[in-house]
This record gives sequence, structure tokens and C-alpha cells, in this order.
Amino acid sequence: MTTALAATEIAAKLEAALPGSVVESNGNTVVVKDVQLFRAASYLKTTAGLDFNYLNYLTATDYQTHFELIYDLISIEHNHHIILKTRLTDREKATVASVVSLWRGADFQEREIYDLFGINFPEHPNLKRIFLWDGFQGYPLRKDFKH
Amino acid sequence: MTIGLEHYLVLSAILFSIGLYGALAKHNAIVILMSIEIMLSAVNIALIAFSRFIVPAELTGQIFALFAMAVAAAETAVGLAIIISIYRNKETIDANKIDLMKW
Amino acid sequence: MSILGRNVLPLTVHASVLAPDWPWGFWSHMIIFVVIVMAFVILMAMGFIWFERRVISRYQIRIGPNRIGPFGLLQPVADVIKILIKEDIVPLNVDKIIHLLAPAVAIIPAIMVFAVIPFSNGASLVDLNIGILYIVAISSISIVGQVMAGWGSNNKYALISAMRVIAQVVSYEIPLALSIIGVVLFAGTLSMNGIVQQQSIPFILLQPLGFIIYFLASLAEVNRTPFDLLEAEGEIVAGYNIEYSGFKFALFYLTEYTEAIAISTIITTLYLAGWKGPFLPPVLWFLIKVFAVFTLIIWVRATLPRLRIDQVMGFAWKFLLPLAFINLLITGVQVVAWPDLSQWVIVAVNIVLSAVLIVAFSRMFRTKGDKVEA
Amino acid sequence: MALKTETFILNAGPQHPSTHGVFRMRLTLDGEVIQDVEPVFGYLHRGIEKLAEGLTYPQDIVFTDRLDYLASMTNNQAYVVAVEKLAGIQAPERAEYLRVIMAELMRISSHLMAVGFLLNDLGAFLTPLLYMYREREKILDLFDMVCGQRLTYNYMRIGGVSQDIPEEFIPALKKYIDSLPGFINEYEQLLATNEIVLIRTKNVGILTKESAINYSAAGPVLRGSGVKWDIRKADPYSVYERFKFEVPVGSVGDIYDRYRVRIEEMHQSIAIIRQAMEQLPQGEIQAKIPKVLRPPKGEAYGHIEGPKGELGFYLVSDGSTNPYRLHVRPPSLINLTALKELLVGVKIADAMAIFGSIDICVGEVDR
Amino acid sequence: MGQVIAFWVFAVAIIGAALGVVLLKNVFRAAVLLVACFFGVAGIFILLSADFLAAMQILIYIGAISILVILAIMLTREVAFGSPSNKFQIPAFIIAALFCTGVIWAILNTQWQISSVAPGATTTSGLGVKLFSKDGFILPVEILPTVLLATILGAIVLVKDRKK
Amino acid sequence: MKLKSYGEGIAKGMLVTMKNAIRDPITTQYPEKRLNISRRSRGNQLVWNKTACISCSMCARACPVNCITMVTSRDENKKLQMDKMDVDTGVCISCGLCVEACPQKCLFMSRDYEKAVYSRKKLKLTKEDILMTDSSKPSGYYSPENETKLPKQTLLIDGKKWDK
Repeated sequence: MTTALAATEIAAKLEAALPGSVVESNGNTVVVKDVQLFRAASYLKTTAGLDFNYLNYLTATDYQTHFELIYDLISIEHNHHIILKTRLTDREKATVASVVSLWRGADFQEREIYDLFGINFPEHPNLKRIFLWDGFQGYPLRKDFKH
Repeated sequence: MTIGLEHYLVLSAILFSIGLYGALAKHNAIVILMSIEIMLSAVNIALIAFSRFIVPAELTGQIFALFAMAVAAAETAVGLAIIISIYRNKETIDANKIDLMKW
Repeated sequence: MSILGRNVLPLTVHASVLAPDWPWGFWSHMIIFVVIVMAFVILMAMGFIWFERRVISRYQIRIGPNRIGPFGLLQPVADVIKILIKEDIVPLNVDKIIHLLAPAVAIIPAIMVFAVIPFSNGASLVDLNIGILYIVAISSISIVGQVMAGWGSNNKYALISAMRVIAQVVSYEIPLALSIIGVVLFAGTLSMNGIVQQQSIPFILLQPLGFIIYFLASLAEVNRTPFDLLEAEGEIVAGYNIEYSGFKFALFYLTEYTEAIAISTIITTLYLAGWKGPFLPPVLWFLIKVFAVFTLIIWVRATLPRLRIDQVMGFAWKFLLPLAFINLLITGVQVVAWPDLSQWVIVAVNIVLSAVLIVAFSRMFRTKGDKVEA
Repeated sequence: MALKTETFILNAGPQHPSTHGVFRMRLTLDGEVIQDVEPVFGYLHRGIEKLAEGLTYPQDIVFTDRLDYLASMTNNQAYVVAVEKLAGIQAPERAEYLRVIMAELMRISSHLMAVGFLLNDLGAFLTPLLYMYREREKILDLFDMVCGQRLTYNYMRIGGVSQDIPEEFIPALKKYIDSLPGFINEYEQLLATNEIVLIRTKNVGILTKESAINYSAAGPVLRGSGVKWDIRKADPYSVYERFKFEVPVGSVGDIYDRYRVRIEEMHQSIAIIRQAMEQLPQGEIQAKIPKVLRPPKGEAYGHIEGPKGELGFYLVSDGSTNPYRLHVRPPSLINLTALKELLVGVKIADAMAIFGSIDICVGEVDR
Repeated sequence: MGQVIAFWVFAVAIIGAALGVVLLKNVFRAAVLLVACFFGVAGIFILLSADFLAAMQILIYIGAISILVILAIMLTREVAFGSPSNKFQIPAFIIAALFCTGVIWAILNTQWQISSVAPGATTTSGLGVKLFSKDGFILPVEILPTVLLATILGAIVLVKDRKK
Repeated sequence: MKLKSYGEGIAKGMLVTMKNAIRDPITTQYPEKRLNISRRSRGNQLVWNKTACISCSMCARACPVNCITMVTSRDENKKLQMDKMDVDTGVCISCGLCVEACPQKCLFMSRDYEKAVYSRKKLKLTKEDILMTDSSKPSGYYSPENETKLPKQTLLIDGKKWDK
């Protein structure tokens, strides 16, 4: 059974390594600040005992007030997982660091989020629209998208 | 009208001249090679015509033509290898631009 | 039909002696029999298309075409009609003359091969004394047509196919010709009919290795599975004929089958004692053997996947070519050193030698350790 | 011959015999060797994630059928698992067993297709594919018997399944399960020792263990690279703890290993179906759920081991009848991420085989 | 009569094709015409009762040489470059024309000792005897493979990629 | 795994294809021979039992693609009555949710499957078209009483019984 690690412990570790990065934590979810996301992610990936080497999925939700990005991290050898979240409040210039350099599996998923939500990943090697054509107006999965 | 030795020889001469013109007047190394092949064919025609009309029992002309063909095949292989090698190094097969040794 | 009789056309290159009993002598014979052979070849090709589709569908647990005519026999006719009324498309920016000439250049040599095939004793259009050499020479022209098609289609897939066809066919021509020389050494003649007459036992027994090499090389030569790289559907879609439609495509399709029939007939003639056989008339024997060889080809096609281009080339140069040389050497020694030895001794020796050589070469072909390369 | 040649761009697809649907690969070629790959998607994008936001939870099941249309049952299952997790519903035992039987049959069917198409891409002229189709048809017959459709089953419901199996189902299933191993062995004989298949697949398209994990590969692609990771074992859902089965893994991570893993998984699925048939309890097939389902506010991620890898649904509920957000974790799309690494430097022929060995379904890639 | 017609047909075809080879701008078409030219030459060989050589002509010149030339054209992709003439066009033409006239003059003004012996019906065995008998051409036959081997090796060395 | 490279694998494979060649083909010659389709078959048409219907519009609401258009009104007895019930079978995805939603079990999937028409307009069915008559074939989908009446499905696994 994939064990969900207690978010509070992870949050404490994160807070110790990167002070001020954790916004909140409950259940199996740790919410980190968007500017600290990449450092938090690489900390979770490289720290011994955590070893979150498998990015299960990556997606976003539009909560109207903010975007929430969800990273489901799994460690194959320890068989545990944690959900890392970050919130972006700036709807017009939503930008967050790309994690492609940590988990290359994020490549298409970040492009998908860019395509459908309009969230920018500046370090992404090939950030283009993935499903919709170039020149498509708007970002369909945003709640304010009008067809 | 019967076709005699002269007919074949004249044909051979014309073909050879065409090949000669091509070999002298062309830029493209591959076309030059093709012209040389035409010249060799012309020579073969002459050889076989001589063989047929002058020593029909001996077949020496045909044997010469056979050797000529074998050498022509070898020549083409090396020629094309050179052309491709030059193309790789100089990105051109323009015979007039391949002038490294011309001073 | 006199083509099935004996020696209707004792025509050599020196076409001076001709059956003069028809008006216009030589030419009337020539034209009539050329038409007969061409009609026969095209009919055979259509029959073989139907035959292949039916047989391969049996291998694939299907039924195959069976709606048009009895047993679907008219299916190829319907296909031809359909294909002829299709729009004839010439793509933009192609080299039009090359594009239009390519199918003709491909099919004419394929049909020309049949001029020297003896359908019965002496019943060939011409019994050239250089028969088998003529076949090897003529069949090498066909690829010019395919290359022209590949070039003249202004299409990248077609161009890749043209490059493949050059590499593949030029490579496989060498083991092909070398394996034929073994047969010629035993037969002592280049004439196709002469070769058949020399086969008191089929040469497949005397030349088992040569047969295997010839079979594989000719499969590659006419681009059938597992060497059908130039029209590898999964990779380059349709290969050189991707931009062809209508009648031009039909010609290419016909070429493909004509060549397949040609190699079946050549194998029959060279290795399976051609028209020879007890009880039945020679023509029937010939056709039965041709169909048997063709069924073998279909069976191979139904089973095997395709090789990769470098593996195909490696197979020709590293496997077939050395074996063909060794086969030639063995045959030469046998013919020169023991010309009077019983054929059955040679049969036994050759079969054993072939098995040993194939196993040994498979070992060498298979490379060190677990790493596989071609 | 290593010649200096110009590279050129070849568009393989969107209509190409080997791209398994409308999918395009922009290949930059140097002769036959691939220098660069850019997959281009979206030709089948239907916006299912957006559509789902406008429909109620039970209605969305219909759209999951249309994701991976070669494995609709598992899509159904993944979705209902996610919704049940979100709403806190427990399906009855019989329903869980039926789901397992259907999902494993679906896995066999999908793997049959994957292997068949792989061999077709290797150039075997349709024969293995048609043999696989024959076996798949028998499975489709069974599905047809249960739910009345052959492709878009729409069988599972939130809290159960739509209908109980008819009485002739179990005997037919038993007959099929008994005959299947013989057929699979026959296909093994047809191809597993075939020299051409071996030289075409062994040591071609190697995805190492590390890159497989890094690329978030899942399913047979991940297991072919030697990672023993199967959601049925790692995070058991439904009633999978009760069955004995192995998780086959490869060693090298080449095309051949992925092919072997699929063949072995079919045998394991047969074992699971056998056990499930024996243990199948009587009883209800549908839990009591409210007529209009309004899951509590929150989010849930339900995942299962689909034939092509981990198939998950991430759902956010705002307490209304419609999901606020539905996200699919599409194994086909994520497995494709590794495509570039696998294809650069190989020949076109191998590229098609590697692509076939990843086994994507464009319906799921584009959604 | 048939031979006369055949000769003229072949002769015109060969000359036309050869002119095409040297005059056409499109290199690929030139190569295809080269094939036609070689085919015509093979026909001429048959008229000269050299059937074995005709087959060899087709096999070697069409089956190997022309195909290699076409391959080289495809590989070098110089079709756009085409086949222009260089600045020696006129001198080359004059030289070729002078050569042609001279040779034809010489041909027409020589008394050829035409033998009246009819050529053998088959040349293959005759060629074989000539080539391989003791007082025949066995030495050149043995030298030739050496030349061919050297050629193959030379071609491979030339084309091999030196970077590796 | 050890590699065997003498062609045994190929030989084995060819034996397998031969074995399959003598098996029965699995093809059914469709228009002449028809299989019994599934008893729960969901064809692309609906069958509507008018007498049992209470015009509650549950089916229209359950449809995920909105292919059922329903207009109801109250008659003088304040009873709902159906004014219009259009089913656009061109849009219908045969999911069967409408049948499941029906509280009166008065809507069925049809077992018909040859429903091609020449124009898109004809795909739109009105309530008269889907009315249950003697000739309509309601399926056993979600309707056990219908299911038991229908003939059993022919299965491929049972061999070619239908061919005899």
C-alpha cells in the first residue's frame, strides 16, 4: 500500500531546509510558496529517506481566486507519496518554475497546463501549445473561458 | 544497303566525340564521369566491330572489350568515391572549383 | 497454342533461320508470340494476385476475396477496372517526364524476362544461348524504373525508398549471380532449356546451398517480405509508388507480381527441373512447380516481419556473399575433380555441406555474447 | 557510408500506417537516421476535461469510454474509483469482483492489440495482428454479452456496475480462459524465437531504469525497464489483495522486454480472472447512492493500473452535482515523453517499432 | 534488311541519348538518358554478334554503373546546380568536332581487310576458351581481380568517414 | 535469454502459420449469415412505450449529449403529457443512461443496427418513429424481462456453429 506521508512532518523538514516556504500542510498535502516551489521540489527529490524520484502527475485547478498546481510525488523504492501544491494568485501573469530538469516526465504535462490554463513555465525547454493550435485565443480550462 | 565496318566505326567516332565534348565542357563532375563512360562505350563498339569484321573467329576484340568493361566499372566506383569524398569536404561537385592543386 | 508445343521458335540471335511458312516470315511469328507471351504474363499476374490474396487470407484465418465471380476469381479484373477509372494524379513540381516514364521502364524488363523461360521442352519465345545471363541482365533494369519513380515523385518517402532500392538490389545481385553460376557449372550451358534438359535430378538436390541463396537473394531482388523495405508500409508508407495512382500505379503493381512470377519460374527452371516430370504434360508440370514456389513465397510473407535496412545489407554482404563464394568453390571442385562421380554422392555431400555451412555461418553471423547486430 | 548529407524533415503522420491514429511525428532525418523528433498532438483533442465540468458525475462515465477506446472498461473503473473515493462510497463485493474480471479481460485485450500492432509495425504482414484480433473478438463477445456494446462499454457505475452478468457469462468466460493460454503460447512460438523479431527488437529502444522513472513512465514501459511498480501491488485498490499474481519485469528495457512484459501480464491476468471466478460472491451489484450525487467539497485522486500504465482521475468537488475539475492522468501521453530520448539516433524502421512498443492510444493522448 | 533497320534505330537512339547526356541541364534526366544510351550500345553489340558482351553491357553498365551514378546524384543533391557548361564550351566543341572529322576521314580512307568468315553462333564458350586457356588471356584475367580488389579497397578508403 | 540463430525460430513460426491455415476461418459472411447479437445490445435507436410513460423527462436530463429533446405540457387533468420527443440518433452515443434513468421502465434500447440513412435530417427521430410497435425490437439492456425472451448470443468461442 502506498503510504501517504504525514504532511506535517514533511512540512517541518521543508521549513527547516527552506525557511518560510511552507504555506500550510494537512493530510498528505503540503502547500508551498510558488517562488520556493522548485527548491522545495528538488529538496524532496534529493533528500535521503524521502527520494521522491517519480512525479506521478502534475495538474492545475482554477479556483477563480487563484490557480492551484498539484504535484503528486512518489518514491518508488519507499513506496510512499506526498502531494505538493502551490498557489498562484496572479491570473494574468501566472508563472511558476518548471520542474522538467528534476522530472523530465513533467515535460508534456507542463505544456498541457500552459496550453489549457495559461500558466507559464519559463525554464521549460519547449513551451508551446500542445493540444490546441498556435494562435488559439484563451485558455479553455480557466473558469472564465468563454467559448 | 548493308551495314559494314565503317558504319560502326563512324558511330563509334561520333559517340566518342560527344563524350569528349561532355568531358571537356562540363562543370558537374558527375556529368564528366558520365561522359567518360560514353567514351568508353564508344571504344567498346569499335573494338567489337573490329573483332566482328576483321577477325571473327578470334574474338580478341571482344575480350578487350570485356576487360574495358571491367576496368570501366572499377573506374566508376573510384570516380564516384572521389566525387563523394570531394563533395563531403568541399560541398560542391563543380569541377572548376576543385582547384586545390592548381597554382 | 503452339507455344506449348515443341520448338515452335528455334530463334537464336542470328535470326536468319526462321519458320518461313507464315506470311512475312520472322516478323509475324515474333509479333504473334510476343503478344501471346505478354497476354499470358498479364493473365498469370492477375491470377497470382488472386491466388496470393486467397492463400494469404487462409494463413490469416480469413476467407479472402470471394464475392466477384466464382471463388472471387474476377476480383483482379474488378480491381483493374476500378484502378483504371481512378483519377490520374501528377503531383506538383515533379519531373514530369521521369514520373510518367518510370512505370514503363519498370514493367518492360519484368515482362522481357519471360522471353527465355521454357514453358515446355523448347517452348520459349527465344532459346537464347545466354539465357540465364540475359535474365540476370534484363532484370537489373527494372530498378531503374523504381529509382525513377522514387526520384520523379517529389516526395520524401519515395526518395528514401529509391535510396533503399539502390542499396538493396545492387547488393543482392551479387550473391544472386554467384549462386546461378553453380547451376551453370553443373549444367554446362547458359541456355534455360539446356539447363532443364541437363537436370536428370533437380538441381535443388545438387545445389541445396545455391538454392537457398538464390531464393533469399531473389526475394530481396523483387522486394518481398522479409526484404520488402522499399515499400515498407509501416515506415515509408508505400515507398516509391506513393504518388502514383490509376493506370501508372496498376503498372507498378503488375511489375511487382510479374517479377514475383518471374523468380518463381526461374527457380522452377534452374532448381526444380522446369517442365520435367512424369505422367502429366510438361506445361502442367511447369505451372504446378511455379505455383508451389509462389506458395512458398506467400507463406514466407504471411509469417515473417521485415528486416531493417542495415540488417538487410549485412545479411547480403556478411552471410549470403561468403556462402555464395564457398558454394561456387565447392561446385567448381566437384565439377572439375570428379566429373564422373555418381550424382547421388554429390547430392549427399552437398546437403551435408550446406547444413554445416549454414550452421557455421549463423554462428558467425550471430555476434559475441548477447549483443545482436546484423 | 557516413556521408555529409543535408538533414531533412519528414512528417510521419497525422495519417501514417504506424502512428496508430491521428498523431504526427516531425522527424528530422539524416538519411535514414533520426536526428530530432517532435511529437505533435491534438488532432483528436475533444476537451473531455472541460466537457466533464458541465456534466454530472454519472454522465462523465460515458466520456471516460472515449479516452482509451481500446480499454474502456479500465477507464470506467478508474473514474468510478476516483468518484467513490471522493464521495466515500463503498461498492458491494460482487461488483468489485465483476470490475476486476472486466478490467483484467480488458487488459488482455489491450495487450493483445499492443503486441499485434507492434508486430505489424515490425513488418509482419497483418498475420499476427489478425491472430490477436481473433482472441480480442472473443473478449468483445463477452463484453457485448454483459453490457451490450463492443467498444464503449459504459458498464461501471458509481458504487457498482450497471447490470449483473447474465447466467451464460461465467461458462463462456471459463471456456475462453481455458483456451487462451494455448493461443498465447502459439503466438509465442510464432514470434518469440523468430530471429528477425529478435534482431529487430533486442537492444533496440533501450529505456534505462533511471530514465524510465525520471520520465514518469508507467505500466509495461516502466516494468519493461526493470522497475517493479504495479498499482495493483503497490497501492491495491478494489479486491486485488485477495489474488495471487506476479508482476513481470524486464531487465534491459528494450522493445523485446516491453513485449515480454505484456505477454507475461496476459498470463497473470488469466490467473487473476481464474481466482476471481472462483471467489465471485453472490449479492448486490450496486451500493445505495443518492439519486443525485453531490460529493462533499474536497478533492480526490483515484488510480488503477490500466493496461497502458497508471490511469488516474483527479477530481475536485465544490459540493455540486458536477465535478469542479476533472483531470486525467493519461499514461499514453506521459509514456510518450520518453519518445524523444528513445528515437534520436535510430533508423526510421526502429522508430516505428519503438513507437509501437510504447503502445499509445491517441484518444487518451489528446483527450 | 532487319539488321539495317535495327542498326539505324540503335545508332540514332545512342547518338540522341548521348547528346542528351552532355547537353541536358537536369542531371537526373541525363543519367536516365545514359541508361538509354547504354541500352542502345547493348543492341549494337547484338548486331555485332557479341551476345555475351551485350548481356554484360546491360549487367555492368546499366545494372551497376548507371545505378551508382544515380545514387551519387541523389547523395550529392546537386540537381539544383544542374549541369552547366564551363567557359571551354566552344573550344571543347571545336576540339570534339575536329577529332570527329579527323577520325571519320581516317575511317573512310582506310582499306579495311574485312574477313569473310561468318562469326560463330555463340561467343560465350569461345570467350571462355580464349580467356582461360594456357595460350589465351589467363594473365590479364588474373590481373583483373587484383585491380578490382584494389579499386574496392580504394573506394572504401576514399569514402570512409575519417572522423571516427 | 539465449539467442538461437539457425532459423529454427523462423521455421517454428512458419509451422504456426501453417497450422492456422488449416483452421476454420473466423470470418462471417455478413449479409448472408447473421450472428445472434447480444441480448443486451444497445443499437442506435430507442424504443418508447407510450402507455407506460409519465412524461417525467428523466431520460432527457440523463442524456450526456442532449440528444433527447422533450416538450411536455399539462392537460386538463393536470396530467403531464408528451408534446414532443425528438431523438437525434446522429448525436446519440448509445450509452444507455436514458434507459437506466427511466423510472417507469418504458424506454428501451433497440436491437436494430442497420440504420444508415441518406441524409442527416432523417437521423432525427420523432416520438412516432420510436414508438413501440410489434415490429420494434426492444433490447434486454436494463430490462431483464425482455432479456429472457431473446435468443442467446452466438459466441466466437463456441466455434463456427452458425456456419453449419
